Amino acid sequence: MSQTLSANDFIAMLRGAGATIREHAAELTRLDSLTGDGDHGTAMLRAMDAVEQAIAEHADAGPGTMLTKAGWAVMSAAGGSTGPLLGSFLMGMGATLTGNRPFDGPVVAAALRGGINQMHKQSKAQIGDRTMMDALLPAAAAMDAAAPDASPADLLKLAAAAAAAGAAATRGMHAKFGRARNLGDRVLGHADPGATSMALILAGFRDGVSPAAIGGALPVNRED
Amino acid sequence: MSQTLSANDFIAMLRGAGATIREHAAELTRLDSLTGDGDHGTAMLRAMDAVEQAIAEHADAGPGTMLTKAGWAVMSAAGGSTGPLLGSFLMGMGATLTGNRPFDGPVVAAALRGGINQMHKQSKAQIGDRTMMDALLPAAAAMDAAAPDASPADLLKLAAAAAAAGAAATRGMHAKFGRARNLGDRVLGHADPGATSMALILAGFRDGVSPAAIGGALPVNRED
Amino acid sequence: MAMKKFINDPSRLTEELLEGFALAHRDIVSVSPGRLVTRVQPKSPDKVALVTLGGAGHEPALSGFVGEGMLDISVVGDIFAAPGPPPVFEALKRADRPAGTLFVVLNHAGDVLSADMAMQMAEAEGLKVRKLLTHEDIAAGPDAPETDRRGLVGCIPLYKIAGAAAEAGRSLEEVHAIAERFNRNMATLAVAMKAATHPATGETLFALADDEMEIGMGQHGEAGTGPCKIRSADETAALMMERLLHAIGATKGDRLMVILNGAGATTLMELYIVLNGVKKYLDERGIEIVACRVGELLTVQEMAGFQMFAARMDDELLALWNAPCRTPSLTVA
Amino acid sequence: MAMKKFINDPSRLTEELLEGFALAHRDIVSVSPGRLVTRVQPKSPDKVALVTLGGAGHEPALSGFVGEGMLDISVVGDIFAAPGPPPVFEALKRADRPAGTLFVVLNHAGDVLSADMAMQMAEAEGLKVRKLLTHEDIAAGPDAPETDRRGLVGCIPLYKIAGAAAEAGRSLEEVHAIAERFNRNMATLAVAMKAATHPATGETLFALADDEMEIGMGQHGEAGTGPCKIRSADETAALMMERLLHAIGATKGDRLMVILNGAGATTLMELYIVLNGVKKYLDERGIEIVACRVGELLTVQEMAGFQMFAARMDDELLALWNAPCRTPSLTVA
Ligand SMILES: Nc1ncnc2c1ncn2[C@@H]1O[C@H](COP(=O)(O)OP(=O)(O)O)[C@@H](O)[C@H]1O
Ligand SMILES: Nc1ncnc2c1ncn2[C@@H]1O[C@H](COP(=O)(O)OP(=O)(O)O)[C@@H](O)[C@H]1O
Ligand SMILES: [Mg+2]
Ligand SMILES: [Mg+2]
Ligand SMILES: [Mg+2]
Ligand SMILES: [Mg+2]
Repeated sequence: MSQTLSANDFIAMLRGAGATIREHAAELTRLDSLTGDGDHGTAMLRAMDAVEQAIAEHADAGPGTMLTKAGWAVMSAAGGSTGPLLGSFLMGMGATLTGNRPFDGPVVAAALRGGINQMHKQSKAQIGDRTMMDALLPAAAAMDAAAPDASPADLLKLAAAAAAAGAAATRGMHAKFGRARNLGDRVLGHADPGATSMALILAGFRDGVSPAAIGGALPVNRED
Repeated sequence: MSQTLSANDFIAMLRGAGATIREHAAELTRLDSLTGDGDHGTAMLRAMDAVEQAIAEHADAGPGTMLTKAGWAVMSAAGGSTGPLLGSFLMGMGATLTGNRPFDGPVVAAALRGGINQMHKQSKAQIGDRTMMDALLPAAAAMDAAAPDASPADLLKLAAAAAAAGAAATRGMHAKFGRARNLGDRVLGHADPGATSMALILAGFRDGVSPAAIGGALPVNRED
Repeated sequence: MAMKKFINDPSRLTEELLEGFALAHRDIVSVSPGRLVTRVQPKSPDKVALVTLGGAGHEPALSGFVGEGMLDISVVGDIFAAPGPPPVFEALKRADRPAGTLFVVLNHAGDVLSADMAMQMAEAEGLKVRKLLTHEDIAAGPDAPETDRRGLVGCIPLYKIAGAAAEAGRSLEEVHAIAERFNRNMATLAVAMKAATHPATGETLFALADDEMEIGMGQHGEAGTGPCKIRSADETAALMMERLLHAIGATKGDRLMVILNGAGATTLMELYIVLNGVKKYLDERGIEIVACRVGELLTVQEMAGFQMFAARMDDELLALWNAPCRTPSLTVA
Repeated sequence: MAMKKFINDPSRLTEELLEGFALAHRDIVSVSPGRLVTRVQPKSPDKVALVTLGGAGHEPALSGFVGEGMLDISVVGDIFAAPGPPPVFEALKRADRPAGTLFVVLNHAGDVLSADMAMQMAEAEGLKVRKLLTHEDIAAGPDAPETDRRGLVGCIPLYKIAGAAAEAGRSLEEVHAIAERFNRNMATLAVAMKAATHPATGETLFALADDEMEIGMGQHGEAGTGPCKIRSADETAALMMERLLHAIGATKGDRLMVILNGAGATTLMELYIVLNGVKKYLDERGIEIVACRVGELLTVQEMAGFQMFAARMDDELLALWNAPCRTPSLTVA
C-alpha cells in the first residue's frame, strides 16, 4: 500500500464521499425527519453536487485549492447547518494542504485534523452533544493514536471506523445543538443525522483510496 | 271545530311552527349539508327565535302587526336565503291580516296566500325549481281547491299536506336557485331543505290550532 | 370531537370576530349594531359612498376593505350567510348623501335576495342608490346566464377602483360606469385542493380524494367542473389562465390585472410559484401583467386552493387601482 | 402520492417562489444572485442599512419586509434552511456604507452558524456591522439559556422599529440600542393545532391527535411543551398571554404591542376571536394594547396555529412602529 496520496487520490476521496452520501441520502432525510426537520439528505446532496462542481473546476489547482473551493461551494450551495459546518471542514482541510510536501500519512492526518478543527471552531459542540463532532472528534483521536508510520489509507480506515462508532453512539445522546435540541427524549434511539453524514463522508474518503471497500454497509445500522 | 281563529290561535300557530322546526333543525342542516352549505337548520332556528321574540313584544298588537314584526325580525336575524324569504312570507301574511274582520276560513286562507305571494315576489322561483316555493305553491293551490266553507283548521291541514307532498317531490328536482344550483345531479334523492322547512312551518301552523296532531312525523321521510 | 379551530361559542363566531376586528383596526373602522362595519373617518358627503354586504367566514373579505379609498360600509351576515334586508337597508340609509351610493352586491342567492329587498326599501324612501352586481365566476362557462356566475374575489379590486373614483370626486353615474366597465372586463376561476370546515357546524364543506383537485369550485364548497388529478403549478396556471383569457377576450397586446387569491391553507409560496406559471403563459401570448396582487383577500376558512382573477386594464382603471387607500387589509401609499 | 400543494419541481421551490415574488412586487424589490432580496430604491448610504437572513417556506417572512422603512437586504436560504455564509457575507458587503449595517439574526442553529461565519468575514474585511440576535421564544421558559430561545415572529416588528429609526437617520449605535431595547422587551409563544407538510420532501412536520393542540411548538415543527386537549380561544389566549406577561414583566399600567401571527391554515376569523380573548385578559389586569397586528407575517406552510407576541412599548418605540413603511407585505401610510 502506497505511503503517499496523489492529487487524484484526493479527487477520488471526495468522489467516494459523494457516492456514499448519494447512496444513503434517503436514510439521512429519514433520520432528520425523526429528530429534526427532514432536510438533511437534501442538504447533503446539494453539498455533494457543489463538491463535484468544484472538482470539475479546480482539480488542476491541486488538492489544497480544490478542497478550499469545494468548501466555499458547499457553504454557498447547501443551507441549514450543513453548509457552514461541512464547508468549514473542507476549507479547513484545504487550508492545511498548502505547500509542496508529499501527501504522506502525517500530512493527510494533519489535513483531516485541520478540517475537524475548523468545523469545531464554528460548531462549539463537544463529544456527547449529538452533533457532527461526535463522529469527527473520535476520528481525530483515532488518528492521533495511530502508528507514526501509518499509511494514508490506514489512517482513513481508522478515522472512518472511529467516526462510525461515534455516530452510532449518538443514538443514546440528547441534543445540545441544532433543531433536535428542543426534542428532549424524543431523539433517543435514533442516530444523529449530521454525525451519520460525517461518518459516511469519512467512509467515502476511505473507499476513495481503497476502492475494494466501496459499497459497504451504512456505518450506522438502521434502527426502527 | 271553530269557524274562526282568535288572536291567540295565531300565536299558537307561530309557536307550533317554532316547535316543529326546533324538532327537525338537525335534519334541515343535514339536508343543507348534502345540497348546500349546511346552515339551513341554524338559520331556521335563528328565525324561530326571532319569531318568539316578536310574539313576546307584539302579541298585544294583534295578529297582523305581530306577523309583520315577526317577519321583519326574521329578516334581521336570520342570514342567507332564509331571512329574506321567510321574512317576506310572514310580512306578507301580516300585511293581509289588517282590519277587524273575524279570522274565518277565507281570511286565514287569504293571509297564507298573501304570505306566499310576498315570498314568491322575492323568490322568482316556480314549481319544479327546488325551492321553498315547491312547498308553498301547492299549499296555495290546495286552499284554492278547498270547500268555500272550510274551517281555518281544515284549510291549514290541506295546506300542510300539500306542502309536505310538494317538499317530498323536490327529491327528484334539479335546483334552479340558491347554492344547490351548481350541484347538478348531486342533489337528486335528497329533499330541498328550504321546501322541507316550509312544509314544517305549515305543519306547525296546523298543529298550533289542532294540538292533537303535534309531534307528527317529519313531513318528508328521511332518505339515505 | 373538538373542531381544529380556535373558537369559543360556535353560535357567536361573527359577533366575536367583529369585536376583535374592530379592536385590531380601531384607527380605521368601527362596528355598529346590525353588524355594519363603517369608517372611523367618514368620507365627505359630496363624494359617492360605497356599500356592500356579505357573509362572514371569508376574512379579510369583505370588511377588511372598509376605509379611505375603498368601502364606506360593509354589512356582515353570519358565517357564509348574507345579512338580512333590514341591516342592509339601514346601511343604505346611513350612507345616503347628495352624491349618492354605489351598492356592490356579489352574486349569491342570499345576498341578491337581501340586496333586492333593501333596494326596494331604499327606492321607497327615495334614497339615491345604484346597484352593481358582480358575477365574474366563469366555472359554469363564460356564456352561462348571469345567475349562474357567482361573485368571487373580483369584488375587491372593484371596490378599489370604484372607491378611488369616488374619492376623486366622480359622480355616481361616473363611478358606476367605471365600476361596470371593470366588472365586464373581469373573470375569476377557482381551484380547490383540500376542503374546509364550517366553523359553526364543524362539518366538512366538501370532499376531495388525496390525489385530486377541483377547478371551478365556489367559495362555500359549491361544485366546480368535477375533480381531476392534481396538476403541477405551471399546468394549473396555464389551464386556468387559458379559460380566463377566453372569457375576457384578452389577446396579444392586452394589459392585465392578475390576482391570485389564496383560499386559506394554500401558502404564499405556492401562489408565487403559480404566478410564475401565469407569467410564462402570458409571455408566450404577448400579454402583459400591469397590475398584480398575490395573497389572501377572500378566504374560505382553511380550504386549500385559490381563485385566479384576470381583468383587462386601461389607463384609467390602472390609475385608480394604483391610487392610495388605507383599509385594514389593503394599504396603498 | 402527489402532495396537496401547487408546486412544480420540489427541488426548485425557492428559485420559483422568489421569481414570482419579484414579479408580484417588482416596484419594491428585486432578487440578485445568491438569493439576495434587495430594495429597488436603495436607501441613501448615510442611513443605517438593515440586513437579515433566513430559510424560505415562511412567506411572507422574511423577504416580504424588504423595502422603505424596514429591511434593505434579506438573504434567502432553502425551504426552512438558512442560507450559507457566502451569500450572507455578500449581502453585508452590498449593504456596507459609512452609516453601517444592523444585521438581524433569528436564533436558529443554521442561521447563527452562517451569520457568525459571515460576521467573521465581514470583520476581516473591516465592514461596519453590528449583529443583533432575536431569541424571544419563551417555550423553554423565560429564563432558559439564550440558545434555547428561538427567534420567532418578533423579528418583524423589530425590523419595523429598527428600520424606522434607520430611516430617521439615527446612528448605528442608536439603531442598535433601540432595536436591542425592543428585543429585550418582547416575547413570543406559539401554538400548533395541525401539522404542515414540508413542501420539498412531502413529509408531515409533526403529528397531533384529532383533539389535541401543542403550545410552544417552533416554526419548523420543533417540539413545544407537549400536546394538550384543544382549549377554547379565550382559554388559549389567557394561558398564553399569562406566560408572555410573566416573561416580559408587564404589569398594570404597561402598554403592549400584541401580534397574533397566523401559522398558515388558521383563519383571520380565529385570530380576531383570540384577540378578543387577549383583550379581555389584559383589561382585567389594567394593561393596554397600544399597537396591534393580526395576520400572517411568518408562516409555517399550512400549519394550523399561531404565534402570540407581546412587547412592552414606550413612546419612542410606538412612534417608530407607527412610522410609514412600504414593503411587499406591510405598508404603513
Ligand atoms: N453546532 C453544531 N455543530 C456540529 N454539528 C451540528 C451543529 N448544529 C447542528 N449540527 C448538525 O447538523 C445536523 C442537521 O443538519 P441539517 O439538517 O442539514 O441542518 P438543519 O438543522 O439546519 O436542518 C444535525 O444532525 C447535527 O449533527
Ligand atoms: N329564490 C328562491 N326562492 C325560494 N327559495 C329559495 C330561493 N333560493 C334559495 N331558496 C331556498 O333556500 C334554501 C336554503 O336556505 P339557507 O340554507 O338558509 O340559505 P343559504 O342558501 O343562503 O345558505 C334552499 O333549500 C331553497 O329552498
Ligand atoms: Mg435538518
Ligand atoms: Mg344554506
Ligand atoms: Mg348559507
Ligand atoms: Mg433545515
